[in-house]
Amino acid sequence: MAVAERKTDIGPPDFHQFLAPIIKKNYGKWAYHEIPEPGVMVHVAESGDKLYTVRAGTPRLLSIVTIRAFADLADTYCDGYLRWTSRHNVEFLLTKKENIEPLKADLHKMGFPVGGTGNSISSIVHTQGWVHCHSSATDASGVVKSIMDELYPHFVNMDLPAKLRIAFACCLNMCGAVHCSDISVLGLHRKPPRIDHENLPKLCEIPTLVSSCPTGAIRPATWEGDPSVEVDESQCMFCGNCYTVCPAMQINNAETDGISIWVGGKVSNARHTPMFSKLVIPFIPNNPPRWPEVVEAVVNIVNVYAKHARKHERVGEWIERIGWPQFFKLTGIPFTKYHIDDFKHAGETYMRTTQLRH
Amino acid sequence: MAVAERKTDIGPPDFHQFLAPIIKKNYGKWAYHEIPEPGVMVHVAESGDKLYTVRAGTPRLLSIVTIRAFADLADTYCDGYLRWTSRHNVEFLLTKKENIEPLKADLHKMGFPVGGTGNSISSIVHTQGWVHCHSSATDASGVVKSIMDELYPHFVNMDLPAKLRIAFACCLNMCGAVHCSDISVLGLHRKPPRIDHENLPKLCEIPTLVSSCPTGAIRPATWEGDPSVEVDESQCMFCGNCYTVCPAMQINNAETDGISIWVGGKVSNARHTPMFSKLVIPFIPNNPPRWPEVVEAVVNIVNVYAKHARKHERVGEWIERIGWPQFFKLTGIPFTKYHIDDFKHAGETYMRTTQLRH
Amino acid sequence: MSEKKRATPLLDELKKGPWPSFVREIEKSAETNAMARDTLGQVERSYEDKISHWKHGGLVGVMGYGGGIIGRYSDLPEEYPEVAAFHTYRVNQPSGWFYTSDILRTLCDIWERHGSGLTNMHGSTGDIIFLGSKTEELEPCFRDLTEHGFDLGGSGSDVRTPSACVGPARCEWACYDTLDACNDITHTYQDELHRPAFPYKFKFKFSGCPNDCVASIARSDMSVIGVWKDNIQIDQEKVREYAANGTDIEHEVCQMCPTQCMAWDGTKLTIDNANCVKCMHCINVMPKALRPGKERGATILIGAKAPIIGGALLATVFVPFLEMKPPYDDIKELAEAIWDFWGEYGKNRERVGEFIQRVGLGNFLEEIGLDPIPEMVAHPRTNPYIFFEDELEEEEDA
Amino acid sequence: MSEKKRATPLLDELKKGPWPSFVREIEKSAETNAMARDTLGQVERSYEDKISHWKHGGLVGVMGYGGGIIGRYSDLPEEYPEVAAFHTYRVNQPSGWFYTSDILRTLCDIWERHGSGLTNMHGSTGDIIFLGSKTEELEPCFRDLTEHGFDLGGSGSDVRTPSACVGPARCEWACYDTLDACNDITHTYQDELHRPAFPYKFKFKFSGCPNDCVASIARSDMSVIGVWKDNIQIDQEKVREYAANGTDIEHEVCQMCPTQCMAWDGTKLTIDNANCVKCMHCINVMPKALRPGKERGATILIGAKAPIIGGALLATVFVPFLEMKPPYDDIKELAEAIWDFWGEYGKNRERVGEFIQRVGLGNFLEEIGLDPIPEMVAHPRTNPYIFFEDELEEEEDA
Ligand code: SRM
Ligand code: SRM
Ligand code: SRM
Ligand code: SRM
Ligand code: SF4
Ligand code: SF4
Ligand code: SF4
Ligand code: SF4
Ligand code: SF4
Ligand code: SF4
Ligand code: SF4
Ligand code: SF4
Repeated sequence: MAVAERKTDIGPPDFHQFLAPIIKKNYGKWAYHEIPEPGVMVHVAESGDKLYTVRAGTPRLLSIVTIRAFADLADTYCDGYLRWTSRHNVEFLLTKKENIEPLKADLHKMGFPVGGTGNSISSIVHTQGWVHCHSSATDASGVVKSIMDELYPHFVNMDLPAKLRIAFACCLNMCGAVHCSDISVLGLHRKPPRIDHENLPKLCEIPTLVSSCPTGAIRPATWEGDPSVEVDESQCMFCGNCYTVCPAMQINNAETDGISIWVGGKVSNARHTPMFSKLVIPFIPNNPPRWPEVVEAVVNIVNVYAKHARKHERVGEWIERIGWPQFFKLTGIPFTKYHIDDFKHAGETYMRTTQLRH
Repeated sequence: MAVAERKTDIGPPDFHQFLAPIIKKNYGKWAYHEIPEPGVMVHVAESGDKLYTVRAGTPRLLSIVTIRAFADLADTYCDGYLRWTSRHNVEFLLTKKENIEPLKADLHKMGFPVGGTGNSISSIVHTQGWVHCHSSATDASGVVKSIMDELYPHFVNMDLPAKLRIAFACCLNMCGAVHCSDISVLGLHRKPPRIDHENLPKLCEIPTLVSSCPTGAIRPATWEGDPSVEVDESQCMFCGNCYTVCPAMQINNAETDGISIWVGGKVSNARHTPMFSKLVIPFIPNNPPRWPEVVEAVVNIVNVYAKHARKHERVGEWIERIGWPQFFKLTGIPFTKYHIDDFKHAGETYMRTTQLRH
Repeated sequence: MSEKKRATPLLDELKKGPWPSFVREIEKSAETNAMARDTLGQVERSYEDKISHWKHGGLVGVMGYGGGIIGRYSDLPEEYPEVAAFHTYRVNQPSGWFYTSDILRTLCDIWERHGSGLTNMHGSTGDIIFLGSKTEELEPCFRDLTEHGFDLGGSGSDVRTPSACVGPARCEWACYDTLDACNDITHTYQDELHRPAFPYKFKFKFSGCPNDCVASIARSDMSVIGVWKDNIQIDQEKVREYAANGTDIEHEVCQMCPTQCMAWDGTKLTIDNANCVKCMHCINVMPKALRPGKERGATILIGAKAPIIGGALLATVFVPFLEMKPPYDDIKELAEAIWDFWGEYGKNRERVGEFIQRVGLGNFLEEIGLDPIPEMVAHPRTNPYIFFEDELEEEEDA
Repeated sequence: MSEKKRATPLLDELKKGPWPSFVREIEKSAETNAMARDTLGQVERSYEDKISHWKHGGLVGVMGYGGGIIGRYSDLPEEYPEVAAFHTYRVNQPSGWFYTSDILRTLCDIWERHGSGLTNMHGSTGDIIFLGSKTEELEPCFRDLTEHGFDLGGSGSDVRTPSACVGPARCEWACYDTLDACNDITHTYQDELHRPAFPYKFKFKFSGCPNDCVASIARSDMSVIGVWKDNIQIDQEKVREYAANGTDIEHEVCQMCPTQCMAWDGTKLTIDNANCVKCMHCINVMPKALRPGKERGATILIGAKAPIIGGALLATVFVPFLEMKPPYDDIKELAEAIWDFWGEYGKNRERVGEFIQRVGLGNFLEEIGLDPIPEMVAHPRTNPYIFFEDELEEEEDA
C-alpha cells in the first residue's frame, strides 16, 4: 500500500515557480547590467525594469539555521526571492533599490560579507575534506576559511586586474575546478597505499583494483596463500585511485599528506582559450588549524599578480605575457624537478624554441 | 706497409683555407646586408667592404661535369670562391660588382636560375627517391622538378608575403625538413608489409623487428615450423619502420604508394615559435613522370597563401590567424577523418574552446 | 545521543577572522542536533590527528535507485556514535539555483526531521547536499523529499545532476534558455540519472554564453555553451560614452581581442565579424554598448573531466552551432548516440573523454554518425601515421 | 659495362621546363660513365613500374669505420649490371659548405676515378654525397679522399656529420663562430663519428642566431643557436630611414613582435629589452637599423628528430645562454654527459629526444648533473601525478 504511493523519478522542481515576477516578465529580455558597488548588481531590462542583486559570501557548509535566516531576509527585502550562484554565494533579488542598504546591514550583522562581483576574488569552490570524505589529504573548509580570512579585502572590493578564481580540492579526484582555476589549492598524498592484505580479498575485486592504477604499479600477488596485490612503490605517484576503488588500499597518511599550489588556469573563453592550472608549489605540510604557510603562499601570489598584471588580464594570461621564469622570480618560489611534467604528454610541455628572456 | 700509411679520422678539411680574402678580413665584422635584386645579396662590412653573393638554384643531384663548370665560373668571376647553402643552392662570392651581370648571364645560359633570396620560394630540400633509396614510396627528384617548374617564377622573384620553404621526403623517415616546412610533400605507403617468411629468419632479428613497430602490430609467430612474425593489419599504419630494420618486410607497393601534402611548419624562431607541418591532403596517387595532381595541389596552396597572407606572415602564421576551417574553405581541400590525429598525443590537437568563427 | 558539547580548541581558531565560519555553522546545528555535535567532535579529532576519520561508504541508497546517496561511516564509531553512519543526499536543485523563502523552509524542515541539519549550498556538481544521515533515515527522508517535490540527483556511473547558469532569468548575454534546457534534459533522463548503467559518470552543464559561468567546458561530459552566428550588435553612441568615461578602448578592448579583429578610430568601433571568435571580451568590457548577435544557439562540446585517471581534459567541439529549441531533440539524439557507443565499448571507469581519445575522435564520430569538420581540431595531425582503412575496405570489396 | 644509351621516354619529360633537370645531370655523367648510364635505365624502369628498384644495403664500408657508406644493391642486377652495387659515400663537407674551385676539381677528379660521377651537393645532413660506387671501389676511393684531405661523415648509430650556417663568414647576425664550433666539434669527435657506439644517431647543428638557417631546432640532437643577452642595438636614424622608405613600423614590426615589447612613436623606436625574446623579427625587417646585442653566446637545445618512430620532436632548451669560446668545453662536457647516460640506458634505435621523454626530463637532468630551471619548460606540469621520491629517500635514510 504505502509502497504504491511512493513517488520516484519526479526530477527537480520546475524552476519557474521560484522566479520573481520581474524575472518572469523580463525573461530573456535583459539589456545590460552594471555593478554600482562591490556585491551589488543592477540588471536593466529592455522594458526599463531594474533588478538589483545583492551577493553575499557563505562558507557553503550551511546550517538550516542560517538558511532559514536567509529566507527571513528574503521575505523582508525581496518578496522571498533568492538564489545561489555557481560559486556558493547567495544572491538576494530585489526590485526596490532602497532595500539594498538595509539588507547589506543585516547581512553584515549576521557576518556574511557582501561582495564577490567584478574584479574581485569570489568564494572558493571547494570540497568536503575531513568533514565528510574518506579520501581527503587535508581538510577543505578549514583551509578555505583561513585563506579567505586573509583575502577578505579582495572579496569586498573590486581592486584586482581581473576576476581571480580560487579552487580547493582535498585529493586528486579534484571535485571542483582545481584543474582550471587562477589559483588552486590541492591536497595530496605522498606515500604509496598501505595494503590491508587480510581484508583485501573480501572487500575488493582484484582485476578492477589492478586496472585502476594509472601507472600500472599494482600487480596481483599472493599473501600468506591468499590472493592479494603488491605495489611497485617506485612506480606509485600517490594518486589514490586504488583507494577509491578499494578500501583495503589505505592512502591517507597523517605524517606525509599535505597541500600543493597551482596557478594560471581559467574556464571562460574570454580572450585566451580555457587553460589548465600549473604546479607552482609541490608541497606544503598540513598545519592545522590555520595552515599559515598555505595562506602565505596564496596571498603572496595574489599580491604579485595584483601588482604586475594589466587590466583584464587573468593570472594565466599575465604569466603567459611575462613568461614562467619571471613568475618564479617575482614570487620567489623555487623551481624544482617536480615542476617538470613526467606524465603521458610530458614532452608537449618542454620549451621548444629559443624565444626566452635573457 | 700500405696499411700503415692509410690515413683515418682526419676529419673535414679546415674551412679557413676556402674562405675568400675579403671574408677572412671581415670575419665576424659584417654590419648589414641588402638584397638589391632576387638572387643577389650585398653584405657590407664594418670596414666598408662589400661582398656580393649571387645565388643559383640547382637540382642538388649534380654531375661532376656541372661542378667543374661552376668551378670555372668561380674562377672567371670571383677568384674561385663559392659555397653551397643549406638548401642546395650554389652561391658565388664576388668582390666586383661589375661581375654580377656577366655571371648571371652565364648561369642563365647554363640553365641555372638566379634567385631564392628574400620572400621567395627557395630550392626544395629533398631526398633520394627512386634514384637511390630502397624505402621510397615515390620518386624525389622528379616530383621536385615538376613542382619547381611551376613555382619557378616565385624562385626568380621575391613576390610572396614571406619566405616559403618547401620540403620533400620519399618516406616517413623524412630525411630532411618535411616535419617543419611551410609546404611539405611526403611519400607514403598505404599497405601493411608483405612478409617474406622464407628469408626472414636469415635476414632479421625477430625481437628487434617486433619492437620496431610503433603500434605493436608485429608479433612473433611461426611459419611452416620456422620462426617468423605476423602483422595485425588493423593496427598497421604503414610507417615502414619494420622494413627499415628488416628487408623481409617489403612495404613498397606500386599500386597503393603515393603522396601526401602538409602545410604550416616552420623552423625559425622569428615571430612565431617553430611549428610542425600539418596534414592537408592525405593522399594523391603516384602519377609519373610529372605528378600533375601533386603539382596542382602545391600551386593552389601557394596561390591562396600569396593572395591572403599579410606581409611577413609565414604559411603557418597566416593559417593560425584565419583558422583552419577558413584554410580548408579557401583552398577547397576536403576535410576528412584522416586529418584528425589519432596517434599518441592526439587529444592535445582537439579543439577545446568555443573560440570559433561562425 | 552524545549530550555534551566537547571542547574543540583547534576548530575554535576557525571561528576567528572576517570570513563566515563553517565551524559556527556546525555549532548552530549542534545546539539542537546530536549528529552535528558529533561532527564537531570528529572533525576536531581530525585536526588533532591530521587525518580523515571517515571510511568508505559501501552500498547504501534508497529503494530502486542506484545513485543519489553517498555512504559514509566513521572509523571512530564508539567515540562519535551519532556519526557512526553519516551518509549524504544529493538533492537535485532547481535549474539556476532559484528558490523562494518558502521552499527553502520546506527543505530545512525536511532536513531537520531526518538528519544533521547541515547542508552544502551547493555541492560542486550543483546538488543541494544534505550532509549526514543515518542509514535508517534514508528511505523516510527520500519520501519526505519527493512528497514536497524534490528528487535525488546522481552519483555513481550515471547521468549526474545537470546544472545551468542563471541564463535568461537575469543575464543579458544568454544565447539560449539554459534553465529550460537543463530542466528538460534532467526530466528526460530520470532513468539514466537514478539507475547507473554507464561505464562511468556523465555530466551535463549549460552555460548561456562563452563566459561559461558553470565551468562546463572544464567539468562536464556534455557542455552546452551559448553562442551567436551573426554580427555583434554595436551601439556606437554608448561606445563613445565608455571612452569618455575612461575606458581605453584601443588597449583594453581592441588589443585584447584574440583575433585582433577590431578597430577604434576614436569615434567608431568596427568589428570584422567574420574573424570574431565570439570570445565575449569586448562585450564583457562594454555591456551597455555591445551585445551578442541575434542569430543565437549553442556550441556542443564533449568530454571534459578532472585528472583521474588519464589526466584532466577540456571538452572538445562536436557541434559548432546548434539551434536550441525545446524539445532539444538534436542534443538528445547526440547524447544518446554517444551513450550507445560508449555504453557498449567504454571500459569500467572510463569517462567519455578518455574513451574518445582511446578509440580516436575520427572513429568515434563515424560511429555516432557525425561528419568530421575542421572546427573539431585545433589543427590537423602533425604525424604521418594515418590508418588508411577505407582504402583497404574498398579493395577488399573489389 | 652497358654501352648503349637506353631510351628513357618518361625521364625525358623531366628535361622540359625552366627548373634545372636532374635527368640532364645524370645524362651529363652518362656520356662517359657506364654506372650513370645504368642509373638512367633503372630510374626509367622505376618510372614505368612506380616502384623503387633498390634493395637494402647490408654491411659495406671502409676498413675500421662503422659508418660513412650507405650500401645499396639493385633488384634488377642483370638488367642494370653497372649499378648492381651502388653504394654512397657521405664525405664530410667543410664547415659552412665553403669551397674553392681547386678543391672542387680535386673532389670531382676523385669521384671520376672511383664512381658514377654523380653527387648530391649536398645531402640533407650536410655531407657531400658521392652517389653510386661499386663495392670494390670503396676502399680505394676512401684512400684517395683522405690523401686529399677529406674524410667520411657519419651514418648508423654514431655522431652524424655536424653542419653550420654561414655564420661570421658572411652574416652580420652570427652571435658566435658557427664555423669554428662545427669544425672543432667534428674534429674532437672523430672516433664517435666513425665508430657507431650509441643507441642511435646523434646530430649536431650550429646556427648563428635564432633564424636557425640550418634548421637545427628541428633536425639535430644537439642544437646550438646563437643569441645575445643584452639590448638590441638601435640606430634611430636608420629606423626613420626605413619608415621614410615605406616600412610600416607599427604594423610590420611592433605588432608582429611576439611579446609586443616594442613601441614606435613616429620618430623613435623603443624596445623593452627585458621582455624581448630575441626572436629576430624586428632585426630581420630592418637589418640596417637594428643589430643583436653585444653580449653574445648560444642557447643549447637537445633532442630534435623526424617522426620515426615515436613522433617528430623539436629540440628542448637545456642551457639558455652559454658563452661560445674555443675549446668549447662546456658544450663538450654536456654532450659527453648525455652520451654517458643515454649510451648506458637508451634502447636500440631510441634517439636522445625520445629517451628524455621516456625517463622524464627531470630525471634526465639529475643524471647528467644539470639544474632544472623554468626556461626548460613551456609551463610547469598540469597533472598532479608527482613522484615525490626525495621525500621517500630522506625518510628511508632517517
Ligand atoms: C552568478 C554567476 C552565474 C550563476 O548562474 O551562478 C555569474 C554571473 C555573471 N557572470 Fe560569470 N558568473 C558566475 C560564475 C562564473 C564562472 C564559473 C566559476 O567561477 O566557477 C566563470 C568562469 C571563470 C573562469 O574563467 O575561470 C565566469 C566567468 C565570467 C566572465 C569571464 C571572465 C574572464 O574575463 O575570464 C564574465 C565577464 C566579466 O565578468 O567581465 C562573467 C560575467 C558575469 C555577469 C556579469 C553576467 C551578467 O551579465 O549578468 C554576471 C555577474 C558577474 C559578477 O559576479 O561580476 N562571468 N563566471 C556565477 C557567480 C559566481 C560567484 O558567485 O562568484
Ligand atoms: C645561406 C643560408 C645559410 C647557409 O649557411 O646556407 C641563409 C642565409 C640567410 N638567411 Fe636564412 N639562410 C639559409 C637557410 C635558412 C633556413 C633553413 C631552411 O630553409 O631549411 C631558415 C629556416 C626556415 C624556416 O623557418 O622554416 C632560414 C631562416 C631565415 C630567416 C627567418 C625567416 C622567417 O621570417 O621565418 C631569415 C630572416 C629574413 O629572411 O628576414 C633569414 C635570413 C638570412 C640572411 C638574410 C642572413 C644574412 O644576413 O645574411 C641570409 C640571406 C637570406 C636570403 O636568402 O634571403 N633566414 N634561413 C641558407 C640559404 C638557404 C637557401 O639557399 O635558400
Ligand atoms: C560532494 C562532491 C564534492 C563537494 O564537496 O561538493 C564530490 C564528492 C565526491 N566525489 Fe567528486 N564530488 C563532487 C563533484 C565533483 C566534480 C565537480 C563537478 O561535478 O563539476 C568533479 C570534477 C569534474 C568531473 O566530473 O570530472 C568530481 C570528480 C570526482 C572524481 C574524479 C574522477 C572522474 O574522472 O570522474 C571522483 C572519483 C570517482 O568517481 O571515483 C570523485 C569521487 C567523489 C566521492 C564520491 C569520493 C569517492 O572516492 O567515492 C566524493 C564523496 C565525498 C563525500 O564524502 O561526500 N569525484 N567530483 C561534489 C558533488 C556534489 C554534488 O552532487 O553537487
Ligand atoms: C642521404 C639522406 C637523404 C638525402 O637524400 O639527402 C638520407 C638517406 C637515408 N636516411 Fe635519412 N638521410 C639523410 C638525412 C636525414 C635527415 C636530415 C638531417 O640530418 O638533417 C633526417 C631527419 C632528421 C633526423 O635525424 O631526425 C633523416 C632521418 C632518417 C631516419 C628517421 C629516423 C630517426 O629518427 O633518425 C631514418 C631511419 C633510420 O635511421 O633507420 C633515416 C634513414 C635513412 C637511410 C639510411 C635509409 C634506411 O632506411 O636505412 C637513407 C639512405 C638513402 C640512400 O639510399 O642513400 N633517415 N635523415 C640524408 C643524409 C645525407 C647526408 O649525410 O648529408
Ligand atoms: S576532492 Fe577527494 S577528498 Fe575531496 S571530496 Fe572529492 S573525492 Fe573526497
Ligand atoms: S596510489 Fe595511484 S599510482 Fe599508487 S598504487 Fe594506487 S593507483 Fe597506483
Ligand atoms: S625519406 Fe625515406 S625513402 Fe627517402 S631517402 Fe630518406 S629513408 Fe630513403
Ligand atoms: S609498417 Fe609500421 S605499423 Fe605497419 S607493421 Fe611495419 S612497423 Fe608496424
Ligand atoms: S554563462 Fe554567459 S549567459 Fe550564463 S550567466 Fe554567465 S555571462 Fe550570463
Ligand atoms: S567577441 Fe572577442 S573575438 Fe569577437 S570581437 Fe569581441 S573581443 Fe574580438
Ligand atoms: S642562422 Fe642567423 S647567423 Fe646564421 S646565417 Fe642565418 S641569419 Fe645568419
Ligand atoms: S627580437 Fe623579436 S621579441 Fe625582440 S623586440 Fe624584436 S620582434 Fe620583439
